[in-house]
Amino acid sequence: MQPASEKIERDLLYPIFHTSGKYWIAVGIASCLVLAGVAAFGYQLYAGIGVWGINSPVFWAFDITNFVFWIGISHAGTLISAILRLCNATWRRPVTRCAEAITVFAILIGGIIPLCHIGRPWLAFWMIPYPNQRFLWPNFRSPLAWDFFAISTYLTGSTIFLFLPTIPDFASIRDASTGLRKKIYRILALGWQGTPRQWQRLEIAMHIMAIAIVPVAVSVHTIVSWDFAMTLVPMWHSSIFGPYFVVGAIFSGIAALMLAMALLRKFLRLEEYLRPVHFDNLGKLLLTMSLLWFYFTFAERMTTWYGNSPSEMAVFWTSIRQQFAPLFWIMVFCNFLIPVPILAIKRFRTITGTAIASCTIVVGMWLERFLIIVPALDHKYLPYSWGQYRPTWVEDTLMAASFGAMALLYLLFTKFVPMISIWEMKVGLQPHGGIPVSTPEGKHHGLVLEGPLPLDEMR
Amino acid sequence: MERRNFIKISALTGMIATLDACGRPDQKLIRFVPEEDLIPGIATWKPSVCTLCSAGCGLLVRVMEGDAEVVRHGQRGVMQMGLAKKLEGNPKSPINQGKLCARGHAGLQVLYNPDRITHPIKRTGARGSGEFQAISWDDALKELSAHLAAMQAAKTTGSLSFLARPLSGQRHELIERFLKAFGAPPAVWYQPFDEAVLRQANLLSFGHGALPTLDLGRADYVLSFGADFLGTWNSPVAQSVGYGAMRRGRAGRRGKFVQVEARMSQTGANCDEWIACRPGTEGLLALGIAHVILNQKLASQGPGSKAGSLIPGWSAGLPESTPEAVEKQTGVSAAVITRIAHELTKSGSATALIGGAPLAHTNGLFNALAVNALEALVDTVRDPGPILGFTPEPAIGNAAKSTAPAGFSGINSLAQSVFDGQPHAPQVLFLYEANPIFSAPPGTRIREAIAKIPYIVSFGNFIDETSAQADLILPDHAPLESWLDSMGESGSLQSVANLAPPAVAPLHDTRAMPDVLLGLAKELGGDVAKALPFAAYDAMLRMAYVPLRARGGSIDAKTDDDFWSALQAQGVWSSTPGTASTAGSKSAASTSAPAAAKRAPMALTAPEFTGTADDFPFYFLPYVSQSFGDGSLANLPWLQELPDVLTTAMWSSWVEINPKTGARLGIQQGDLVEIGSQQGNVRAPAVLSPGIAPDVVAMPVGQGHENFGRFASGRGANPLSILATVTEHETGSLAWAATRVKIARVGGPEQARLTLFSGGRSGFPHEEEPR
Amino acid sequence: MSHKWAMVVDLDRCTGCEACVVACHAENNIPTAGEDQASRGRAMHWIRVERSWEGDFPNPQIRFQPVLCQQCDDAPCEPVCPTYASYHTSDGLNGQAYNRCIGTRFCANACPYNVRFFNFYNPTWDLPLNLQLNPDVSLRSVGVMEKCTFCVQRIKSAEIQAEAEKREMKDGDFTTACAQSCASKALVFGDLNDPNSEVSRLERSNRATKLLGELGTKPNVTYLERGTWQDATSV
Amino acid sequence: MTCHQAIDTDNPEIKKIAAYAQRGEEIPWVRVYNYSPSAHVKFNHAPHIRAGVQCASCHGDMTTQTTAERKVNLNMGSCIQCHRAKQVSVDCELCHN
Repeated sequence: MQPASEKIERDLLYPIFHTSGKYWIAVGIASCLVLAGVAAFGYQLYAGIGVWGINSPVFWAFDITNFVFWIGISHAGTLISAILRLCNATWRRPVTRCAEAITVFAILIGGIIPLCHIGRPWLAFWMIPYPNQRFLWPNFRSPLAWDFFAISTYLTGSTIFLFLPTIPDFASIRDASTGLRKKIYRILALGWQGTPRQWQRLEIAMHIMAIAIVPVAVSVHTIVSWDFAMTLVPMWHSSIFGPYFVVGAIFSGIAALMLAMALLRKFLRLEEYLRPVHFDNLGKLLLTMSLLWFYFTFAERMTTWYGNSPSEMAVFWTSIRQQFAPLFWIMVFCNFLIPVPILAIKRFRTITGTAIASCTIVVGMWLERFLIIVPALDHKYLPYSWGQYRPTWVEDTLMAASFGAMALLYLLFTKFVPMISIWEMKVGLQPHGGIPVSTPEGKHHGLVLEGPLPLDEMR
Repeated sequence: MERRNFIKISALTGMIATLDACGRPDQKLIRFVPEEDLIPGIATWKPSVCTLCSAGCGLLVRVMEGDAEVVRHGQRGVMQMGLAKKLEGNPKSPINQGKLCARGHAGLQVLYNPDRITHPIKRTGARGSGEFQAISWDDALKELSAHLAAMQAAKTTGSLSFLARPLSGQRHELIERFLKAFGAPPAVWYQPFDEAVLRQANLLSFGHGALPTLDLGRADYVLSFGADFLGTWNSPVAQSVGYGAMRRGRAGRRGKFVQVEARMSQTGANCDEWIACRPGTEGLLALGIAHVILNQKLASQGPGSKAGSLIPGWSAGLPESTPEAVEKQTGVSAAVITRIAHELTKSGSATALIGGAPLAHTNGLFNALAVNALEALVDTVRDPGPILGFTPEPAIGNAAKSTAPAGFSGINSLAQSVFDGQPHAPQVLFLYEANPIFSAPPGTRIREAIAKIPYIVSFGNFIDETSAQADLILPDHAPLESWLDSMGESGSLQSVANLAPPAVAPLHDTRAMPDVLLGLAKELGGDVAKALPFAAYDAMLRMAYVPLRARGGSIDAKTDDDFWSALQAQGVWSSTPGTASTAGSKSAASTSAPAAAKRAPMALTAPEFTGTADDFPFYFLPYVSQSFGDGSLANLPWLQELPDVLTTAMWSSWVEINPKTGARLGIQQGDLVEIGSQQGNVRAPAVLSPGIAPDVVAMPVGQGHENFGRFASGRGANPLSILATVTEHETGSLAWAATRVKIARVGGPEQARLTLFSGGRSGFPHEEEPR
Repeated sequence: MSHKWAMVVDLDRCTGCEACVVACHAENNIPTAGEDQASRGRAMHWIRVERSWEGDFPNPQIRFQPVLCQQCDDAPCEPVCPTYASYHTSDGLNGQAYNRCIGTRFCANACPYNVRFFNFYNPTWDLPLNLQLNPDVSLRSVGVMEKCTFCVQRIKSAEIQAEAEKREMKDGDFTTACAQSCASKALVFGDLNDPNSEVSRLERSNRATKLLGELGTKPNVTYLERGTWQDATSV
Repeated sequence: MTCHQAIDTDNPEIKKIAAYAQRGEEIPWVRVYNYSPSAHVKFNHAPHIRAGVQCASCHGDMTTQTTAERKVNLNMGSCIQCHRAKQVSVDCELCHN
């Protein structure tokens, strides 16, 4: 086998076979957060959801904010990697896997939050349409029911989408490992032999998934936005919400992805694979999204302000002038004023630069969701019944736990799957990203390799 | 948590016993055989009488089967019994006509209150320490009758005092008879906001020593001087019924309502025109209006009314009370005074009435007489009678409140006699639902006085500030568990007698106060037994009420027995309509009391206040709470959580301040404010309200209990505790609006406890309607 | 003949006495939140008397407006419920099936009138206050949404009564707890399908308006605007 | 007590009942057909009897039982089935309010 492909295999399989102390510390912290969240939820179940800060009329707050936030984050991977795959952007190769992983975990977390937020979680299964002698069905007119189906579809889709390209790598690990681990990976590899037919089918399957997943992804966040837009609540009832949410989702998604990449690069020693060029390209993408986000936000606020409907203006002013003004302007800074210069000026569009921009954007986008939900609810129509919202420690803990869960899942993932697709990297070695052929030497990985590692091609 | 959950569950199924038993065997309770035959799930409606205020509304109690823990012959057990589930107004009552106010509805929580005294208790710790121990009824009564016997032996029967809240009907009669026969002075009927001044004024002006009955349904113009007649004053339900009719009851006619007061009350909030008048000068304002009417000959009739003859210079057309002069005194512009005078006389049937704060000044009687004179002048539609009339009293018992001594002077003399230690200084005090320690100003030193009385017996069914001083507490039944009767003093132009048997069986080991007294009478024998020869209270009631049959009225019965059972079934008797006596009418003049006959006109008097305007720049206006009345209802959770309709405050007390004043003193909504008078300080959160004059601060009465059950204790502040002991000059009743105060901010909202329904914690919504 | 239950609120008669509020608590077993919960904005009043100030001293104006569930024909709360807990009943009310409610609180957000209340905890009553509870009305447990039902328990028992008497249920057979207690007759309840009923008569008044009518929720609660001394329109 | 004075008087259970009667206490009946509180369900016998529903169809045939047992499982399903069969309303608020 050629040195280049060996190096790739060695580098990318390294984290799976070697574990550092830092890793365990990280896992420890993350698990503590998750356990704290579990405890908080248990307390909530025992005492009643009154331990949250929600009240009348602010019935949704941190819970749904986090839900929308994580579903948004989930738009990093699948969408991006699918689009990049479809337009065959070769630089995508080292990026796709960690992106797709983010997607799956973010949906998992985003999907669990609604179950914790309802008043009687033990009855959540009533969302599922199942025949029963009481002739009761879910209400298919409810955006929440749409959510349920959209998100479960999206979860299934992106899981498959993550799994398919991992099969050949599972095979590599299977061959590189022994004992129990070998057994496990044998199952995961689904008997991958790297025969041309398998390659062909894999290619086709991935193509289909890539095409299918894009509309699903778009629809999911549109439907999430409809949880709000379909009601009469001032500043919610807006036709712009669909695209606004999708853009916001991709925006926060890419930010999250770049953050993850920066960390992986540092801690998994992937400097050679996740190279400045990737951050540069993604940075440009992020810049576009930031501008788009600003455009949508401006359009939304502008139309509200110009329309000057009293009930909407009450919400409008409370969010930009009265008690929510600080949060609002922090959001504008985080999502636009800080990232745009960093990303627009080539000199700043470094790995560190983009990482900083990503951080502020993740914060800013969380605030955006909060500012969409809470001000509208506590200034809803009749002023007599306006309210106020303060989160309690339970909500804070659950939120922290959601981040802990993300970290934990991601950390564990790096232990079991190469964060960069080995075989795709190898394909990248091909002058023209050639069709895999089976040869005596590299049969499993089905690649014919010549010459040194042509990394320039990835620039 | 277990327990609470279980309470919830039992509430759901009403099967305490069975569940309880399965839950924890140690609590297994025996089940008594049901005393009455009830069908589960079927409601029966039983009449009763609302005793929470003096209006005397008739009730219908919705009684349904359920299981309750009760005490029967000393044993605790579970019984399937009739339980009161809901109160409604009794449609047969000509007073409330099937309607009921917020306080009335909450009467249910008097019955089921968790803080009720469930059995007789005897003091063990020091006075007021609140340490009591259970004692059997037999021992308790033995102890009590021993005391009374001892007094008889020592010929000191005169040193027995009875302190009760004003009662009407046979409870009143029974107590007075008992005291008379025993040789004790008459009872002291005490209530912080008694109507002695108005009764006296009406006696002088109209010859009726009672509260007026307002036929508002016919009014085209109502000019009210401070009367909160839709909220707490007189007979609010009856008046609200009339108010609705006045507004929209007559096609094409909508009466105008003008309210004169310094702080916008719930009633004032409904008016068409609100006139802020300097506190205490309402009478002068009335005379200003009368001046215009008299001099411009606007009135259909001349100034020859009896009410007018009490006002100096009336016949001369009140030369001193020119609108300009009155403007200076009252702060109401001359133009408004003139306009009101014209409107009053131009618009069909008009009435002027007075109540509340204007009477609670040193010149209260003058204010009342002045407004009465105006009323007699403008309320001229004689067919079928003026708007302001009087209820002919039922011809039984002595239900006439006017004969009872003005409560406040009673309290004063009681305190005095204790400190003077005269021979007849009270040795034994009977307490019944009066709470002067909470509601009398500190200047009366009633707290110290009561503490000095050697032996105190309370019949109330709650521990409050005053009954906490008792040595022995013999809890009465809750009203719904008792025989009830009352005379409607006002609210209907027919005589009304309410009478009802117990609506439900007693829950606890309590005894009706009347039966306890009758028992004591029998025990003591002699004159006392002769004066009260009744086996039980209902026998006394029957003897008192059956004679009504002769007067016909709403119940037509062949025999006394029929009448008696019909009365019990209906809960109310009323005379045939049309026998009303009316203000200014001849009948009134003829029945006028001698007191009124020869009385010199009283001089125009300006109000006096304690505290100089420099040190104490604000008029202090405590007002009767829409929820708690004089504070006796503060232990009912429904009323605690009822948002005050003007401020939306719940579970709180507060002080109302004009926003301008607030701005001047740096006081913001919700800040903790200290209100100081010469008598002391109270602290309360500020509520900025545009409905109050800049030189007035107002505070609702009712909160600030030290010791009144779990829902009221240690909550808010009591404005009565800083009142000066200044009285209305003529009648000697408490002038509770004659105190001046100063205010200062002492803390932010975080130190204050103000819970508002509107806007959660955010406070008063200043934002205008988004529509 | 089907019924269309409706209420007319005459703002010219309403005095803000709040008898309706306590009557509703007593009739419908509404939990008492207590000071702490109330201060967190969790007090439950199925009917409330809103007041709004206008102007300043010496001419302040107050407007009282009782607000309860408007029982909309096109209710925003109904379509959004994923489990049909909030649904349109056969006789046109906005039903709330407590059993079916999983507590998403979406209906409460969708309601423009903020008249839906959520059980943040299990309700409790200090013994023996539990004896006051109306056995005809079920208690709501933690995590369940509740709201004014137009006293559906009274509707049902009136129906059963009428059926027992072999006759049609008619306007005036029953009324809601709030309307029954209203001394000034500001609250009038009845059947709009009966052209001679009081509500039908009042609904035709030229003072009739709907709360947030512009939202097109088609409320079954009608408000009659306050008048002034001069304009004393009929009705 | 009418029946139990005569029938099977030395049965310990029936002795208990007799004892209650003597002590003048009510027999602490245990409901056999009852709903869990969380069912929030209101059942009114009258309309069902008027509709001619047989007691046995819900309570089982008591003539063949010595001790009352819950023979028929009364869950919402069974209510709905019957209501549909008899074409009466199945509106939630008919039973749940």
